[in-house]
Amino acid sequence: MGSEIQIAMYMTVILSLYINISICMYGVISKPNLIKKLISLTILQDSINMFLILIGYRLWRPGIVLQPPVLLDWSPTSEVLKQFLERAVDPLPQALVLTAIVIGLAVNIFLITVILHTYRHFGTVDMDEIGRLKRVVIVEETA
Amino acid sequence: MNMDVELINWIVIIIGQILITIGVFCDFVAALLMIRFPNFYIRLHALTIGSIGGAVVPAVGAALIAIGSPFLGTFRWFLAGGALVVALFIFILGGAGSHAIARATYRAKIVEYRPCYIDQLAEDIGEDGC
Amino acid sequence: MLELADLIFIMLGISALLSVPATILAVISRDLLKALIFSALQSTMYTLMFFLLMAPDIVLVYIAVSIGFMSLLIILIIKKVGRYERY
Amino acid sequence: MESWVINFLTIAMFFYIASFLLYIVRLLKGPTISDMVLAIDALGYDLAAFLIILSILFRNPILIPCSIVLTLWIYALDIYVAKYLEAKEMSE
Repeated sequence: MGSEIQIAMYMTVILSLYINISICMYGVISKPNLIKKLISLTILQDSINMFLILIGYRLWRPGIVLQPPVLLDWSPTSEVLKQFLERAVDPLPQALVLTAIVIGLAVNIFLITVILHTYRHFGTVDMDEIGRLKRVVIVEETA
Repeated sequence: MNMDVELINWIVIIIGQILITIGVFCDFVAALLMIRFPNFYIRLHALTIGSIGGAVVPAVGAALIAIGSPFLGTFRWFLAGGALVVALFIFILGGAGSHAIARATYRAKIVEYRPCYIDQLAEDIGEDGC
Repeated sequence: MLELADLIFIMLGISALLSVPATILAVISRDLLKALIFSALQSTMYTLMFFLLMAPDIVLVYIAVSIGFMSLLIILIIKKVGRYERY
Repeated sequence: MESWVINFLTIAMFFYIASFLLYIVRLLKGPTISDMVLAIDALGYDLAAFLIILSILFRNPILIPCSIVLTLWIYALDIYVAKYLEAKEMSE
């Protein structure tokens, strides 16, 4: 186990990530502008990715230098491999988050295209305005 | 023979540490000046101190330290080369970026150009300077 | 006496704490361009955190996606739509 | 030699963190867009130099390409914002 200050800082990181997620959920739900919703959604996605990375990290122990999961020798012996297993962090969440970031980029580009078409149709990106315009159109059609 | 290599390593490390000390000093001064300066066009000077003095010089110093320390292993040459590439990129791109943002700010008239003693660009365009 | 491990955890905590006001200002501010710059600050802080958490491959992708492409796309759509929020 | 270098770089890290905090004060205060972009420029370039020092402390050369990519994309952000500011007021 790490010392007191390491555990306190670890809890600080987790707490501030929770605060970030709650603020971004407020922004997604409560702000009427579509671009502001998009920015909030991006930050929310990044915070959740950070949680996944934080799961795969190991606390420091004295005398061990942590390394990213890359073997630096060209022809590793069994001793080097054993030392590597003691030092490396978990590579599975990193592969997961790498895929999630790229798919998130594709989803964001799709959302931007949808926002652009909404703006060309209605002339505004405000959700309240769009709802009012829709209501006006429905009333005109039924009357 | 071994003694000479040791001596050369120490000399390179001391030079690198002097460069990093200069860089840290420039960085701290630039951060203070970025707060203290009153105007956007004067703050460009602080950005130049912060990018050239605070990033290029410590990168070169870190490259020298990486060359002179054999406890890093064989890959220290890769580390030194990467540090020099970063120094070259910041040396080129820092000036270009600050020039672009200053030109855009002047053309868009976001910040008032004051105190104004001489404005040769406006005279060249045809407006009245100051 | 502070060791290197303690120092790294302190840097992790400081950068996580600095990302909170950046997020608050990015959600609250009326000017969308200012919101974009605050989101870039949050991305820079997360970059430092990913680096300290020993994930260089994610740093290589995350900088390009979050500072590069998202800034470009949001600036393009701000240019079409308009810079200020309604209220 | 090893402990001398490590101690020196550890002391240099404190000053870097202090100047990062001062830059962030300017970024949160900045009255116009240009000041904020200026502050985030300086922050990004100094972070690139800081990552090199950290990769010497971690004894790992695989972390170096991060700082190259960071430098290039901070410059790209700069150019985007400058182009937006100029094109909106001049032509369009």
